[in-house]
Parts: sequence; C-alpha cells; structure tokens
Amino acid sequence: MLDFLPQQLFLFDPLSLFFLFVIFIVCLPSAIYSFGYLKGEYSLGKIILSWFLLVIFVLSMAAVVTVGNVLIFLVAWEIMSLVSYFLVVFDTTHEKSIRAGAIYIIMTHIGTAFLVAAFLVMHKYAHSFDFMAIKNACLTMPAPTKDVVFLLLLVGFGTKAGIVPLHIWLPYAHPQAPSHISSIMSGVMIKTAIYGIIRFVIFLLGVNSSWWGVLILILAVISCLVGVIYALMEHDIKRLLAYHSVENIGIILLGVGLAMFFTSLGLSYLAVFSLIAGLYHLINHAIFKGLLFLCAGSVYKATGTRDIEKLGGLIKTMPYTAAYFLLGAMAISALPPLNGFVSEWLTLQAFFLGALNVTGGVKLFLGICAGLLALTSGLAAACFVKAFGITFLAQPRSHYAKEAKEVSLSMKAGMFLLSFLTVIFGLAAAVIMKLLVRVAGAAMGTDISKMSFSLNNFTLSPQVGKGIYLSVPLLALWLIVLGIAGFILYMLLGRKKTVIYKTWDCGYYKLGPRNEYTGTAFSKPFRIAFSFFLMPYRKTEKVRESFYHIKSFAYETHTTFVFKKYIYEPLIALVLKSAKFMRRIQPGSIHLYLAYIFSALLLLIIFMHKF
Amino acid sequence: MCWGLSQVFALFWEFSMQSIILFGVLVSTYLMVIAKRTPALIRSFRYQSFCLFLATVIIALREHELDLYVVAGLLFILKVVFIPQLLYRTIKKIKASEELGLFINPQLSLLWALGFTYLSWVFAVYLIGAHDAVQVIMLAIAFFVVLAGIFLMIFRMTALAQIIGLLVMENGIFLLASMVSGGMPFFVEIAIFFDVFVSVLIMGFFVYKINKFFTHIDVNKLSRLKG
Amino acid sequence: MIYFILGIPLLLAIACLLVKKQRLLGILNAIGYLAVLFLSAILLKQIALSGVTRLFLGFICLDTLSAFFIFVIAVVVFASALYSIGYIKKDIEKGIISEKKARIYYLLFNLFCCSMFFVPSVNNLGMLWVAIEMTTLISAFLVGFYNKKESVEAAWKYIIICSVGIIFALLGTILFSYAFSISGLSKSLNWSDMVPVAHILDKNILKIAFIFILVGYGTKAGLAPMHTWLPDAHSQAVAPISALLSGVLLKTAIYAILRFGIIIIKGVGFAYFAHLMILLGVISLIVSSGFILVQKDLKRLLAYSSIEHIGIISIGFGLGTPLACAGALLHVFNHAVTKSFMFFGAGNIVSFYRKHNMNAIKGVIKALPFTGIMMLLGVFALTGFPPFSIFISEMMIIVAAFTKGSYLVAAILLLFLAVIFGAFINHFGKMLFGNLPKGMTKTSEPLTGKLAFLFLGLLICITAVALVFIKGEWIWIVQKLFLV
Amino acid sequence: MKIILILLQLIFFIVVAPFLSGLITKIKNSLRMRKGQGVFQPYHNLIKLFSKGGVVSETASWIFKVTPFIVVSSTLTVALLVPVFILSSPLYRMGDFLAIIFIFALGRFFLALAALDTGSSFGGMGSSREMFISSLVEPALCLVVFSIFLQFGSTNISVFNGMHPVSVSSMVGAIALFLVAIAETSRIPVDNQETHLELTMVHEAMVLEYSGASLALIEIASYIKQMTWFFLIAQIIFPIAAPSSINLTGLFSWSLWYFARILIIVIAVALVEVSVAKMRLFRVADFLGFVFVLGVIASICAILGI
Repeated sequence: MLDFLPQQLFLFDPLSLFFLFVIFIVCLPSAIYSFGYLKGEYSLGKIILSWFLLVIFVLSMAAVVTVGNVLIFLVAWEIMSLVSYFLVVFDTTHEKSIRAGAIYIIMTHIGTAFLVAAFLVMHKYAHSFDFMAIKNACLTMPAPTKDVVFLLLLVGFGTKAGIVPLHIWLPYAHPQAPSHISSIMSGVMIKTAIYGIIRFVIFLLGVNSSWWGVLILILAVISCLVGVIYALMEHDIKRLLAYHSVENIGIILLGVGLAMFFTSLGLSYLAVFSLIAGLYHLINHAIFKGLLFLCAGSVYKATGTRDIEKLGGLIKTMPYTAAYFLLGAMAISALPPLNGFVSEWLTLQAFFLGALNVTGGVKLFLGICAGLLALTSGLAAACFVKAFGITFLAQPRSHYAKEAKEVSLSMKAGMFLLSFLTVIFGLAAAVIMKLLVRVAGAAMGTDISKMSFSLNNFTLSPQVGKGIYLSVPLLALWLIVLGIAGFILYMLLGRKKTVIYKTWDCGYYKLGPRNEYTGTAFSKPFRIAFSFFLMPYRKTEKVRESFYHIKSFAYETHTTFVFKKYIYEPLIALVLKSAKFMRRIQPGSIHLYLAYIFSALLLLIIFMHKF
Repeated sequence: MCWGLSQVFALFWEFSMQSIILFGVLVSTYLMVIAKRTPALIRSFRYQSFCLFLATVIIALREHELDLYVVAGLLFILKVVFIPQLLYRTIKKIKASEELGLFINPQLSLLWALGFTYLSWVFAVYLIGAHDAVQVIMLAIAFFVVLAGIFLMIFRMTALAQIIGLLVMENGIFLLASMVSGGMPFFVEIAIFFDVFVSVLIMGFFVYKINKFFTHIDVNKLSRLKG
Repeated sequence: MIYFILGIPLLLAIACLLVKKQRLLGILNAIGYLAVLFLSAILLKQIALSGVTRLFLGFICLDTLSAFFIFVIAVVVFASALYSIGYIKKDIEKGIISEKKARIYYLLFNLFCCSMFFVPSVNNLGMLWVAIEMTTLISAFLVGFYNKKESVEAAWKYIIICSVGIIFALLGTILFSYAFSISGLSKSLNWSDMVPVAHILDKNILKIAFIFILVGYGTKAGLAPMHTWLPDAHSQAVAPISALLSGVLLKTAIYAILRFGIIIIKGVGFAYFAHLMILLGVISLIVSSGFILVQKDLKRLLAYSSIEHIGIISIGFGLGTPLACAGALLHVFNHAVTKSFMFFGAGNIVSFYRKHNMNAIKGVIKALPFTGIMMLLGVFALTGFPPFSIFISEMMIIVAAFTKGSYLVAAILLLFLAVIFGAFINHFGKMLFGNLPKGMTKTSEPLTGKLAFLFLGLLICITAVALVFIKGEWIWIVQKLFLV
Repeated sequence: MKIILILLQLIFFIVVAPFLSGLITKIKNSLRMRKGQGVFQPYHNLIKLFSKGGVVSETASWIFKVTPFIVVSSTLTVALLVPVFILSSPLYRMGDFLAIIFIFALGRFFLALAALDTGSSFGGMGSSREMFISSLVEPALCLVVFSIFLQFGSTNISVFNGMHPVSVSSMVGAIALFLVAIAETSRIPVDNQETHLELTMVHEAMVLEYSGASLALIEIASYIKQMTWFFLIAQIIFPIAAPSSINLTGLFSWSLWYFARILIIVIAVALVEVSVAKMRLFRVADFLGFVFVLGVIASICAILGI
C-alpha cells in the first residue's frame, strides 16, 4: 500500500553529506554574488521574489540528496525542477527564456516519468518506498528486471544530468537564468542527477552485470566530446559554459561508470578509487563551473552582452573578474596545480590501473577511453584559450566592451570565494582524498579500512607498489620557484629598458579591433577538423556596386545541431502531425457525433463477450 | 363452461389486440423512416404515440392499476395531442422549408430500417430467449423503435427531425418499460413525462433561436465549433 | 441535513424571482452556498461514521459515496457562486448582459445546482436519471446564455447529444429493473434494494444493461468517443458555469456510472466492469491528449483536459484495487477543485482579452498579475506536479497500476501525462509570459474573484497535505463502498 | 644532496639544450650541402637577445608579461621530472608521465593567451593553430603513455628508466613519441621554426610579438622542452643501465653511449626535417591521427606482451 508517511524520512550517510557540502560551497558564494548582481537589473519586488525562489531551490536540492524515501525524493525532485523552471523564465518578457524554460521543464518532466516508472517497479518488489526496504528487496530482484530498472533510471537521471543525446535542454536553460542561478544549476543541480545514479543504481539496486558500466562509459565519452566540440563552436559565453557542463558531466560519469564496471568485476579497490575520481571531479566542477558562470555574469552585467565577438580588452577595465575567470579557465582546462588537473589525473589513473586488472580487449577499450578523455581536456584548453582570450584580451571589439566597469564588491567576494576554493582543492588533494574515501566507501558499501590512496598529506599515490605519485603542493612550489628563477634570470641578464609601442602591423598603419582574431576564426580549424559531425554551412551575401566593386560582403557560418535536427525535430513533428490528424474526427457535425455514440454502443455490445 | 369460453375469448382478444397495436407501432415507425417532409413525420409520430396509448390502456385493463390509467392519459395528452401540435406550430412560425433534409434517400432508409428490425429481433432473442414469442416480439419492436429514433437523429438534417427522433426513442423506451417490466414506478413515470415535456419545450425554444441566428434549422450547417 | 442541502438552492431560486437587485442576489448566493458547504461537510462526516441512511420513505438514500459527491459539488458550487458575483458585475458593466438577464442567470444557476445536488442523494435509479436529464436541460440555457451563434450552436449540440446519451442510460436503467423483476423480486428501482441481491440477477441482461448505462452516462461524463459535446459547451458557457460543468456535472455522471458499477461488480464480477472502464478511460486519455496538443482555444483546451482527467478517473476505478479507487475518488475531488480554478482564470483572461484564441493572448501576468500567478500555479497543479493535490491522486492510481501488474496501462498513463504536460506548458508559457499586446493596460480584478481563487487554491494545497494523513481512512471508505 | 642534484640537472638542461638545437641545425645544413651557422649559434642568439631591449605592445596586458616566466617554469619543472644523471629523477614523487602532459599544457596555454593578448592577427592565428595541434597531440601522447604503462605497470618515469628489454611495443611507442616530439617542438612536417611566412608558421606566429630578454626566455624554454623529449624517447628505446664499473674506461664508454643515443635521435630529427616537406594545417590532423593509431598499435602490442 502507498505510504505517504515513511518510516525513514531522512537518510544521512557520507554520500548525502558530501552532496550537502557541494550544495553549500556553491550556493553560498552565489547568494553573496546575487546581492550585487540583482541590484539594478530588476525591481525590488522581483529581487525579493528571486531570493525567495533561491531559498526554496536550495532547500529542495538539499532535500533531494538527504531524503530516505522514494516518494519524498520524487516530490523534492519535482519541486526542484519547478523552482528552477521559474528561475529560468525569470525574465518573463524574453521570448527566448520562455522557450528555454518550456524545453527545460518538458525534458525534465519526461525524465521524471521514467524515474517514476523505475521507482514503482522497485516499489512493486519492496512493497515500501523506503530506501532501506528497497535495498533489501533489490537483493532478490531478478536480473532482467534490474536491467530494466537500470535503463529507466539512466534515462531519467540522464535527462537531468544532460548526457548526450538528452542534453538539448541544457544549453537553452542555463544561459537564460540569472547568472548566479546558472552557476547553481550548472554547478549543483545537474549533480543531483549524479547523486541519483550513485544512490539508486550503485547503492540501492546494486550493479549486477558489467554492461551497465560499459554503457555508461560509452555515453560519458560521447558526452565529453560532443559537449566540448559544441562549446568550441559557441560564442555566447554562457552557452559555451553550459556545453562545458555537458562535457564535465561526461568526465564525472566516466568515474562513476568505471566504478560500476569494476564493481561488477569484483575489483572493489579500483571501484572505490574510480568513484573517488568521479566525486572529486564532481566537486571540482561544481566549484570552477560556478566560478566561471559568476564571472560570465559579471561580464554580462558590466557590458550588457554575452556575445564574446563583441567583447575584448576587459582585462584592463575589469582586472579582478579577468583574474578569477582566468583561474576558472585554468582549472577547467586541467592545468596544474589547480583542482581540475587533480581530478582528471585521477580519472586517467583509474583507467590505467583498471587496464592492468582486466584482460584482453577491455584493456584497449579503457585505454582508448583514456585517450579520448585526454583529447577532451586538450579541446577544453583550446576552448578556454578562446573564451578568455577573445573576451578579456586585446582591444575592445565594440562599445559594449569599451565602457565596461569593474563589478561591485559583493560580486567580487562571491567570485573570490570560489576561485580560492579552486586553488585549495588543487593543493589539498591528498587530504580531500582521505575524506572522499569514506564517501565512496559508504556509497559502494565496501570496507575501506585497508584502502589508502595517498602516501602522506601531500602526495597522492593511487596504488601502493606501483610507484605512481603526484604531489601537487610540491609541483606548485617548483612551478613558483622556477618561475621566480626565470624572473631573476631575466632581471640579471636582460637590459631593463622596454619600449611600449604599437603592435607590429606589417606597415598597415591603422591596426584596429577589426583586425583581431575573432572567436569564430579561432575555432575554424576545429570546425573543419570535426566537420563530419558539425556539418558547418555558410551564408554569404555580396552587395555589388558594379561587377568589379563590391560594396558590402556579409559572411556567416553556422553548425548543424545533429541531435536536434535528426532526433528531436522529427519526433515532435510526428507527434504534432498525428495530433492534427486526430483533430479531424471532430468536424463539428452533430450527426457525426451522434453516429459516434451509436457506433460505440453497437461495438461495445457486439464485443461484449471480450470483456 | 361459458365462463371458460369468455376467459379464453378475453385472452385471445387481448393478445390479438396487442399484436395489432404492435403492428401499428411498427408501421408508423416505418412511415417515419421513409418520411421526406416534416409534417408527415409528425403525423406518423402521432400515430405511433396513439398506438402506445392504446397499448398502455390494454395493460391498464389487464392489470387494473390506477396509475397505469393516469400514465395512459398523460401519454395521450402529451404525445398525441400537445407535442405534435406544438411542432406543427413551430413549423408554421419559423416558416422554414418543410423538407427534412435526407442524408440517405427513403429507399435506402427503408433498407436500413429492415436491417434494424432484424437487429432488434436478434437482440431481443438474445436477451430473453425464444421461448416466449409475444415477449420477444414486444421487445424487438421496442428496440426497433429506439433504433429508428437514433436513425432519424443521425440521418435527418433539420433540428425538428432530431427532436422527433428523440421523442421516438423515448416512445420506444416507454414501450420497453411498459411491456418488459410492467412499467416504471409511478412517480418515475410521471417524472419522465414531465421531463419529456420540458425537454421538448426547451428544444423548441432553441429551434426558434437557431432559426433566428442562422435563418434556417438545418443543424448540419452548424459547424462553427470544431476541433 | 440533506433537506437543507437540497432546500437552500430552491429557496435561493425563489429568491431570484423576488429580489430585484442582482448584486444582493449574488451575495445571497454566496452565503447560502457557504452554508451548504458546511452542511455537506458535516453530512460527509456523519455518513462516513454512521454508514447508509435512508430518509423520506427511502426516496433519499445516502451512503459515503453520495455524501462525498455532495461535498464535492458543494465545494465547487460555493466557489463559483462567489466568483459569479464579480464576474456578472463585470459583464453588466461591460454591457454584455442586462440586470434582468443577470437575475435569470442566478435563477438558472440555483436550479442547476439544485438538480446536481439531487443526483447523488436520490435512491431511485429512475429519479437519478431524471435528475441528470434535468441538469442537462437547465444548463443548456446557461450554455446558450450569451446569445451568439456559437453559443446557440453549442447549446443545441449539448442538449441533443446529451439527451440521446441519457436516453440510452434510461434504456439501461429499464433493463436493470427488468433483470430485477424477472429474478422474482418485488418491483423496485432503488439501488439500495438492488445492491444486496445483485448476485442473483441475470448476468447477460446486467452486462447489456451496463453497456447502455456506460454509453449513456459516459456521454454525459465526457468519456471518448461520446465526449464531442463537451468542448463546445464548456467553451461557450459563462465562466462560472464552465467551472460547474467540468468541475462537477461530469462527476455526477461518474457517480451514476459508479452506482450501477457497484451492482455490476457484485452481479457480474469485477473484470467486466474493469475492462470497460479502463478501455474507455484510455481512449479518452489518448484522444484528449491529441486535441490538447494542437488546441488553439483556451477554454476548449481546458475542456479537453477535463476529458483527460475523466479518463484518468475511470482508469482508476477500472483498476479497482482499493488504492486505485481511493485515488480515483480523490482525483474526482482534486480535478473538480483544480479545474474550476483554471476555468475561473480562463474566465478572467477571456473577459479581459475578449477572445478565446490563445495566439492572441500574451503577457497575462503583466495584465492581470493575480490571475496570471494563479494560473501559473494552476497549470502545474493541473498537470500533476507536486506539491499540489492532483499529483498525489495520479500517483496513487499509477502506483496501483504498477502493483496490480497492469504495466501497459501505467505506461500509457505516464506517457500521455507527459505529453499533455508538454502541451500545457507550451500553451500557457506563451500566454502567461511575454509582453502585452498594444493598447492594453494592467487592470484590477474583483475581490470576490480573488477570494474564490484563494479558496480553491487553498484546497488544492491543503488536500495535498491532508491526504498525507487521512489516506488510511480513504482506503477504508473505499473498501466499504466496493469490496464489502 | 638532493637539492644539489636538482640544481645540477637544471644547469645541465639550461646549458646543453641550446647546443642540441644548434646541432640539429648544423646537421641539417650539412645534409643540405651548406656550410651554415656554427653549432653554438643558439648561444649567440640568446646573448644577443638578452642584450637587446624589449618592445611591448601597448594593447598587451600583464598576461603578456608573465607568460615567459610561466613557460620557463613549466618546462623546467618537466625537466626536473626526467631522470638524467641517476636512474631516478630527484623529484620522482612530484609527478609522473601523465602529469608531464598537463604541465606542458600549462606553458602552452599561457603562450597562446599571450599571443592573443597583443591583438595582432598573427598572434591569434598562431594560438589557434597551436591549440589545435596540441589538442590533437594529447590523445596520441596519452595512448603512448598507456602502452608504456601496460609494459612497466607504472606511469612513473623513473620506473621504466634503466635497463629493460626493448619490446616491439616500446619501439612502436618510441616512434609515436618521436612524432609527438616533432609536433611539440614545432618542427617540419608539422611546423617550421625557420620560416616567418604567415601561411605556414604556428609557434613562431605566437611568439612574434616577443623581443629581447623575454623572447630569450621563451627560446630557452623551447630548447629545454625539446631536450626533455629526446631524453624521454631515449629512455624508452635506448635503455641504459648504471655504469658497470667505476674505472675510467668503463665510465667513458658508458657516457659515450649515454650521449650517443641522444645524438641518434638528434640525427633522426634532422633527417626527417630535411627529407619531408611541411604539411598543410589540416593534413596535420591526419598526421596526428596516424600517431594516435601508432599509440593504439603500441598498446595492442603491450597487451599481447610483445
């Protein structure tokens, strides 16, 4: 029977606490940031409304990661979606945000439908909605049912997490929300889906066949590449970041998928290690993506545009924002000694160590996954060179960028907190690993007393006896020392006199912003190299004065969104078509209607015995 | 002896009467089905109602129940006198064409009607089994009248035709009720009569309105609301 | 108690003939129906404790089911009486209707309500039929209330289609009584007499009879494919009446179906009832979803969503586990409340923009902030989002479907609910948000309307919470109704 | 003790690296039958650059100024990870082969930014192309590392330093690594250090705006990077044990072989440079794809244990 009043309302274990922590460390700075951000953007009433929604949003997320009963989870989940929808459509006057909100809420609701199905199948076996009861029931659940439930859960949570090809809502919804909300949505909300996968698949359901992990790995790799490639093509800075969320969710899922894979093989040590890698990247991504969205918000607030082609030179007018953005960009491109570097290194190590412990072709599979992960990080670096370089460096490309001012104190404070965390989570890796071990152990339900992934408080060492070490503090130290050494060299040997002069222009005397490389130009090599997937097309239009003299020449290049064009649009078209067809059965003729009734009656009577 | 004879005679008389009346109902219904103009329709409706009235009276004679007499009286007043009169007046008032507007012509309608007759026969047999012929006939005819009513409503265009169709269906049900279960409880019977009365009034009212707004009563042309 | 509930509307109707000022009438209405609401609540409590009660020489017979339906009707009727005050006033100010017409409106309103209150309280199935036919006849005027081509057409379709359906229902009723009489029992049409002896009645006749009943009352309830009158009537009726129509009128038909259904379950067995109900429910769900997707007219949209919800309800009863039935009953209440809530909103919007076409309606939140916000919440409530009440009842039904093992039904439910949700968000997103059309400005809304909104909104939210606690009782009531 | 080693290694790299570059140029010239510049030309260049004053673009920001130091520090850090004198690097706990990929990425990242910083279209072009190439290099490199890892069970460079049998997979891996090194050190066929033709230049375009001492630093950094790669390749394909005997001849022969193997690589680079033509930019993608495939093959060999 349906129990609305659960025996076990909450479930506090290290996993929940970990996610609570993630929520906290992103939401606090964003809240601080919002003070400055909202001021002047909206009327006071709307500001208060937004804070009210923000509070509910945060609370619902906290509920999602702590409740111990499926129904309550569902309620919290839906409230979370609902509130975030309201926040996406917060600028009610923009057509775009309404559309984005619609796409978002519809996708997420479809996902929820799958979740409901999964939960209810679980409930059918457990006769209760409490996690623990379900956990016990899942022990006796037949394998095919488990597979079905897993797939349902994967689709359900995958929609929220934005795995390809369920990601389409993400680049619409995230940019449209106010920036501090985008940072929370992208930093935390999509992580609740990861929580769902860990909690329901690994913790409750229990991995029982190895193809689950493999499937997740494949999806994750695809998400990584697709996300980053689309990000490279993007020149709306917030959409760019949103696509990077897709990519990073992929990286996180690589860890999770590996964990599931190893669990099914019974390699509990590696499973824990991979899950740690995943969780570590999860919290890192929460931090730096939150930071980047806040910075993007500052840029938007200062300039009034999100199109990086119109920006440039902001590093001089808004030095703080530039510095924070740079930190975030370095972190997300996995550059030492920041946090992104550590977690990507861990994920790669998870692949490598895993490859040692499996046999045959699977080794190669893992190796190639690792290679593609490396490709992803390389592309991400390229993408953020573009994002930072075009936005902040060189000369302003438009009046938007010219009269930009540095943002207010509270916004700077918010950004500072997160950028500080990026550094800390890089340097204190070993310590954090020690904590994450507990989380992962609790999630997998394995005994972690004998597992250690670090030599001491400064040095990571994934597996004892392999002699694999990474000491981020030492690395940072030497980077700094040698940098200083270089500086000394420069000071000692070099002549001090440096001239400030124009950029070399090959004698072309008026070198201006129009000569600078644009984001589109920057990403051209990638667009061509990946044209098999992006299917770029260009529109050119010449206005000729005479045959020889061209007055103006317009050139624009676009990329095809494969999934949108070849999956979603045909589907929607089909549904609408059938609906329109159905509409014809009601042409307004009363005689026809009476005939319907009569024929319904006759049919029912004729087929009476079928019932 | 002679007492016995009289009994037998009475019985015979009753059944034959009943079958004659039922035959009348049948014929009048067929007349309706093939009617092309509204007055003809109303006239045959009047015949049908009258047959029903007779049938009720016979049952009343047999059962010696007061309320059945009352019912019969109401039936006569309403369906034989009042409603047809009302409908005639409506036709005159609205000056619409007396054409019923046939979707399918009388010959075809006749075929349909035959089909319906067979259908209702089968149905009746199915319902109470073939052992009691008289009952089956009654039931069959009752169902046939209902079917004829819905037939009229579906295949005749004007609003009036639909009203009559509805009344025909009601007649059929009345027949069914009085034959099958020896009539409804009295007050229900009364209520239903009242109901019929009111509904005919209201429908008449709306026929006026339709005529006023659309300048015709061809409800087939009422198709502004669709989808 | 019940006498008052049936009497007060009549008294108010008489008052409409005497009192000249429509404003006063409106207020009288509101007060009267508030009283009715309280009484019905008390009645529900009493009946739930005491069980079946016969009154007035068995003419009236109440059990928990009827008490519950009376309560539902009372709630919605009160709300729309409250709402009518402001709405009619606005219409008069706009010169759409005259003072005299307003009085007629109130007269019909009261008669309509009275007839609806009769439906669940009468014992005799024949009278039940008469009452339902009465509701049709009276509300036909209210549908054709604004003398326009569309409204007359809608009224005609409404009255004809419903009468035909209803006549089939009468046929079914007679067959029931026939089955009853040939089983050698004394002639009677009281369900309270029929239910105990249902098991000895002739199965074949019962089966056929129930099909007639289902088609007949199903027409009235708006089950596809007999639903065709519904969108026309709902879209053309006066806003408070649309609320009544889809809020409770459909439910009275459902009540009638249940009444016979109980007999069928006992007489023929559950499977027969279940299959029929689920079949019609699923058809309604699918058909309505199709129409909702491509709908352009606001009120028609809501009407189709009523069809959808009726479908869900009948699926719920069809599943027939105590949980499912409880869910279905709750859904009857939740849908009544939520849908009338939405229709009030639609009424305000339509009377502001003067058009039904959703493409022409933009920026409602800017124009009518209160209505806009309410509608925004209402959409999510209607499409089954927590924390609103419909979520819970739908959840109960779906859970029941899963636990019963009828996965196909559950899948269909989930799928089409998602589709319909998408359609709704799409339509309402465009309407509620965005900028106002040219030359329109923010306007104030009548207080009574707001009150009606708040009343229903409160119910929507409270029920959700209350259910968490009283669910056990629900199951118990349902068991008393169906399984004993 | 350790710190001395570190200093020694740093000095060794800084001093020797330019020589290798000069050597390559020399060999190339002699292969082209030219007299060419002397082996020590790079030193002269450096001294010249240090002695010149710098010109900084007015649009440039602090990114432009700090970049040389970051580049130098990143390359030197990598240099410290490579064991040179003894069989394990002095800082073998600081990081492993995977870390090296990312540390190099750090320097490259800033160089690309600095190139964009001046606002000249050359810089933009250079950084775009550089990031393009490097992002394609990384997966190949990662797979090479993977194959090595499969052989030695560790990604720590010091582990596969020292004497070990040269298997097929390490040969293939070494070739792949060699090609990677060519791409990374911006040599023909991927890039051309000697040209300043905007159609072909990648790395040179990035550093176009630099001058004086900062240019010198960047030059040094690239020399060191190149030398690091050579040592890594040498470790894989030409393993070397600790000097067997401490006597003079033994030590001499040991160090002879020690430098000879580097020389071989140097010659190979020179040969490649003179014998093939520079590719179009989008052929580079295919080239690196080929390197990736080599990495896969190396891994497969490692899996098969050959």
